[in-house]
Amino acid sequence: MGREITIFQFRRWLLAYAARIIENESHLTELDTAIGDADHGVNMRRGMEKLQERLQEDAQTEDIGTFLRSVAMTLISAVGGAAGPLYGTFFLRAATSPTNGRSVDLIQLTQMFRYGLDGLQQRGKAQADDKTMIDTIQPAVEAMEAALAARQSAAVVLAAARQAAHLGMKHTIEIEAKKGRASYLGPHSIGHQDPGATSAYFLFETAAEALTTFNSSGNSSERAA
Amino acid sequence: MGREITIFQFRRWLLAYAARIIENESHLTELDTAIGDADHGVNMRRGMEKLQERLQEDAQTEDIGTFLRSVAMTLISAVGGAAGPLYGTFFLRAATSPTNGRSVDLIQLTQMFRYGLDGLQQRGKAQADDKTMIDTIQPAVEAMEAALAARQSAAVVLAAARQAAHLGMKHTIEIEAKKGRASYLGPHSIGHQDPGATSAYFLFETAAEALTTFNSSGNSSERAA
Amino acid sequence: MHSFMNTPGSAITQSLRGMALCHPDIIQVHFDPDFVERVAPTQAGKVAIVSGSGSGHEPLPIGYVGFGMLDAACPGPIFTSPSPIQLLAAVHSVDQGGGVLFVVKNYSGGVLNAELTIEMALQEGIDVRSVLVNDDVSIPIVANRRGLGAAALACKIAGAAAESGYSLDAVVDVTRRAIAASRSMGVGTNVNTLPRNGRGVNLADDTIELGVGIHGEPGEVRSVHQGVPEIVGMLIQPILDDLPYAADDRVLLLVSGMGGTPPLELYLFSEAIHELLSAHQIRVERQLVGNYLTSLGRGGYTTTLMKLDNELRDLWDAPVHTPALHW
Amino acid sequence: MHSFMNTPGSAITQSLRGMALCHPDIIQVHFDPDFVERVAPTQAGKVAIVSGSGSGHEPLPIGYVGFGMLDAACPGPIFTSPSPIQLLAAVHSVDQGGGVLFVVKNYSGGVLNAELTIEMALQEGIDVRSVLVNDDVSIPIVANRRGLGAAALACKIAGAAAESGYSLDAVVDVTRRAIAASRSMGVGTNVNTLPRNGRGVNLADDTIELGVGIHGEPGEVRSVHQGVPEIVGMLIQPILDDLPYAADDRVLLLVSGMGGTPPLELYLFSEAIHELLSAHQIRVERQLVGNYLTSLGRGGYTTTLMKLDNELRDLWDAPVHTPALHW
Ligand SMILES: Nc1ncnc2c1ncn2[C@@H]1O[C@H](COP(=O)(O)OP(=O)(O)O)[C@@H](O)[C@H]1O
Ligand SMILES: Nc1ncnc2c1ncn2[C@@H]1O[C@H](COP(=O)(O)OP(=O)(O)O)[C@@H](O)[C@H]1O
Ligand SMILES: [Mg+2]
Ligand SMILES: [Mg+2]
Ligand SMILES: [Mg+2]
Ligand SMILES: [Mg+2]
Repeated sequence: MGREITIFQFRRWLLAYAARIIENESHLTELDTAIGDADHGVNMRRGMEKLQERLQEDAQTEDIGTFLRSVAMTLISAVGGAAGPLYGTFFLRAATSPTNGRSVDLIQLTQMFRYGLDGLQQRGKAQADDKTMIDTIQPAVEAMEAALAARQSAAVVLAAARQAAHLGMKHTIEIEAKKGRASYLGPHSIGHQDPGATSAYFLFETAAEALTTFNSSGNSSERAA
Repeated sequence: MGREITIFQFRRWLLAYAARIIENESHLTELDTAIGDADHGVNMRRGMEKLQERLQEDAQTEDIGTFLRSVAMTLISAVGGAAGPLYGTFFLRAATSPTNGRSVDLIQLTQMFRYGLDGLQQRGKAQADDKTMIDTIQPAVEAMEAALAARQSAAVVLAAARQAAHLGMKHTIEIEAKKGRASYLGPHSIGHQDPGATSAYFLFETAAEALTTFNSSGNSSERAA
Repeated sequence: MHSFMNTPGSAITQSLRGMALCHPDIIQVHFDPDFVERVAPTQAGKVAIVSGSGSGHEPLPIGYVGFGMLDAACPGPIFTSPSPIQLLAAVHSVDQGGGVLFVVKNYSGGVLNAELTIEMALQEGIDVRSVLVNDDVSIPIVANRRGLGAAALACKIAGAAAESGYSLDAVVDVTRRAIAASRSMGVGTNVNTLPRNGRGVNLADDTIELGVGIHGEPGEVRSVHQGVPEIVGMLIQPILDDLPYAADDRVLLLVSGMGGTPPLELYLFSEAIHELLSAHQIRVERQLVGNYLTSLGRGGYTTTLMKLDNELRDLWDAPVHTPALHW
Repeated sequence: MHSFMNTPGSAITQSLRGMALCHPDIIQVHFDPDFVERVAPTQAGKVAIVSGSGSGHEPLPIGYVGFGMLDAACPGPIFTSPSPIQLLAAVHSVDQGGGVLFVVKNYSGGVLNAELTIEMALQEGIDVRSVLVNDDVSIPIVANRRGLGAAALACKIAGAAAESGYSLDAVVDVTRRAIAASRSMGVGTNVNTLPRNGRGVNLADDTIELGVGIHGEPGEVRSVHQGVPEIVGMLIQPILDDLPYAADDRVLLLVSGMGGTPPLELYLFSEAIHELLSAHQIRVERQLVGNYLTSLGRGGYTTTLMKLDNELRDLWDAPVHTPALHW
């Protein structure tokens, strides 16, 4: 099953995610300008700045469940809009999956993403092809499960997730929105990439980077570039 | 003293004036856009359309005093803004000057303009060089008086009035407004021609045309071009 | 367009402080998490009414806090629904043991945040319910219909019911009935501005947009040369078609500017609406014309009809004392 | 910008009809000549208060017709004062034998039309007086100072005085005192539109105009980067400098949007105004924040301070029931 993924890596992952989102704020807002209310980048940046503050704190002693719950509460309180409760629910539910306290193995990691996806789907009631973040997250989690079943390494599993997430995100360009603000545009929403599907892609992109590079330290001076 | 000027000519004059103003509506509004509230053309056209209606009526029997009073009331009720009461007062006061009932001689005509000017000045309390219609009307009336004193013909007297009115109107470009909305601009009002001075010029331009061409009929099919 | 709201965080905080300073007898503001609460004392056991909304729709929701209407309102960032943290803080502050009702406009963000909050509150044993406002007939899929003017009306009805001692169940029922009796449609004219990112969408002089939302969501572009009665027909007919209407039906008419449309124009349209309704023998029994649900400085307005019965009319007429409604 | 008010004649007529339909219990409208009259019965001998104004400043003047404020209002075309014919018809309709007071904003048109009307009325033996509202401190020549927010305040003070039985002389005196105690200043932000001729003046995103009027009159252009407190300082300081103010002076604060500025921004500025006044130890005893004197959809607002004494405060507090003010 390879090395376990520690809470330090989780922390690195979310720091990388926050940085990636902040870099892409205006891109996300542009996407939301075309088919929404022009705030997805603003919302996510607001949440990510709070997340960065949160991630400066006490990663030394927490277990993964507590850590993910606090990430969830940070997103819920700071992102706002639709994305806040959705990402928040993803992490809240991921936190309820089994861990080894301060680390997870690849099976547990995959299960964690599945728990998150199921929670997000219950919360938002969106299906695949509704043109939401589900179109990124669902194929990514399915790709993880398939790669895991094929007994691939963590690096391969997460690379598969990233690739499926990317395809899913791009697929949102072609489809009509059925959920969220973009649905008000009906067929006019076709031709535009969904902002939430895009911010969700970065979750898998940064996971593939941070969860597969191992290092044992987790002190707070360490920041993802 | 030459031929008397009849009520039919007064009627032709005011029809010509109404037509000239309507032709120049957008010009007058443009001037008022630069230094006022962009409505002088609109105001004057509204008044002139009512005046045209009024001038379709019973010119056959009225005396000049009654006629001018009714012109005044039409302008007062339909022009609005500052120009309505000012032009209205001009004609109200002109109506109180001596006439021969249905005609005036050149002395009476000149006096009529003087009465009108004095009334307008009492009403508006503007002086020469305040950048208002006074800057057109006052030199025009003074030119009439001078030409009359020099025993000129009606044609010469009215041509002198027109020329002085034109110079007065152009002079408003060079001066700073002290009355009316343009005064809010202070020195920034310099360089723009006053809209009211411009509409007042047309009064003398059309007077020089209509009050010196004699024809005896005054039926309502006859309209100034 | 320039806007001083460009820096949402601090500007909204200052704006909230300004509201409290200007209406100290009616509202008080709490920060971190942000919510606004009524000053008037409430009866123990009274159902508390709470509404959250993105900012930029003023007077909704804060202008509706006060006696006879909302017990608390939670303002989010511009056009972004407030967080469960804010909603839960408001619940803690206003619950009198009679339970709490959330009046929620049907947008993903509003709904999801309310649901999360309700789960949290239930875990603490507080009975929080929600009603969804979904009056916008311009959306073909009924489940996706947005909340427009009926949000203000629902807050008034719920507040009056709560004030006069209805139980939580009864408040929920009558508010749902009020919403079910309401239909709305928006029209956008000229400039639509989302000041946060400096973007302004300028429509040509001779076009309107039918079915716009209150967050800058575009509608269907039409030429304006069709004239006021035609535009009013395009707005009102879909409303009338969506609920069975019969001669002598009584309605509450709300014509709300989106912010950038002068009152003169709102009254111009109101006159044409009255004319059209009277041609259908529908009686305007109550009405409200003004800026009651805005979209920052956007040009345009929304029209809402709520079919009235005696109970709804009496709840509408019940005394109210808020910054925006007072009788 | 598109505007449905482009064809002033008929649009204003329809808009007036709309106002009357929407407030049938408060106002009634007469056409040809156009004026709006209050419905509430008046005491015989009560001084009647009348105000005329160009349209486009709503709610001024029609929104102020009703118990405790105006007996009649005469709307002119957009930004153009009404004619003596309208004013005289209003006088005939509302005079109860106690005389009539015109509240006149100091613009050539308004003043000249009022004077002409007063001459006509005096010839008929009706005692009509006028008070000039000239609160705009941005105009250096005092005689030319425009009427801004103090127009709404003067109508309230005059109306309350008349309602409580003051004689014509006494109404004139107290209204003059209210105006003399008032100073205003306007600031324009972003878009300024004169829809009649389709002209829109767009300021750059980062500029404001200090000392703008309510008819699109431009002000002095300044960069906006100076921030809210600085802008508020530039607005309030000239007001404070123009009347002697001492610590513990009490004021009525009016912050009126010009139409295109969202409430959020008005409250943002109000907060900074409160802060500045409290630094000067000036007490805001009463206040009004909202759209009370507009300039069609223009962005910006005017700030008015009226120094209060007990009489003025009590007249301000006296009951009023109009479309725009109600307490
Ligand atoms: N019901 C839903 N289920 C899943 N994702 C959703 C749902 N509704 C909206 N979203 C996602 O949320 C994104 C918009 O987020 P954001 O702009 O932050 O919130 P808002 O729509 O409230 O302005 C959409 O692009 C979409 O991916
Ligand atoms: N006090 C005054 N005396 C003489 N003319 C005046 C006075 N005030 C304004 N005017 C004239 O009126 C003109 C403006 O008329 P108009 O635009 O119709 O009215 P308003 O200024 O009310 O919009 C000015 O150009 C000026 O010539
Ligand atoms: Mg969005
Ligand atoms: Mg003008
Ligand atoms: Mg949003
Ligand atoms: Mg004018």
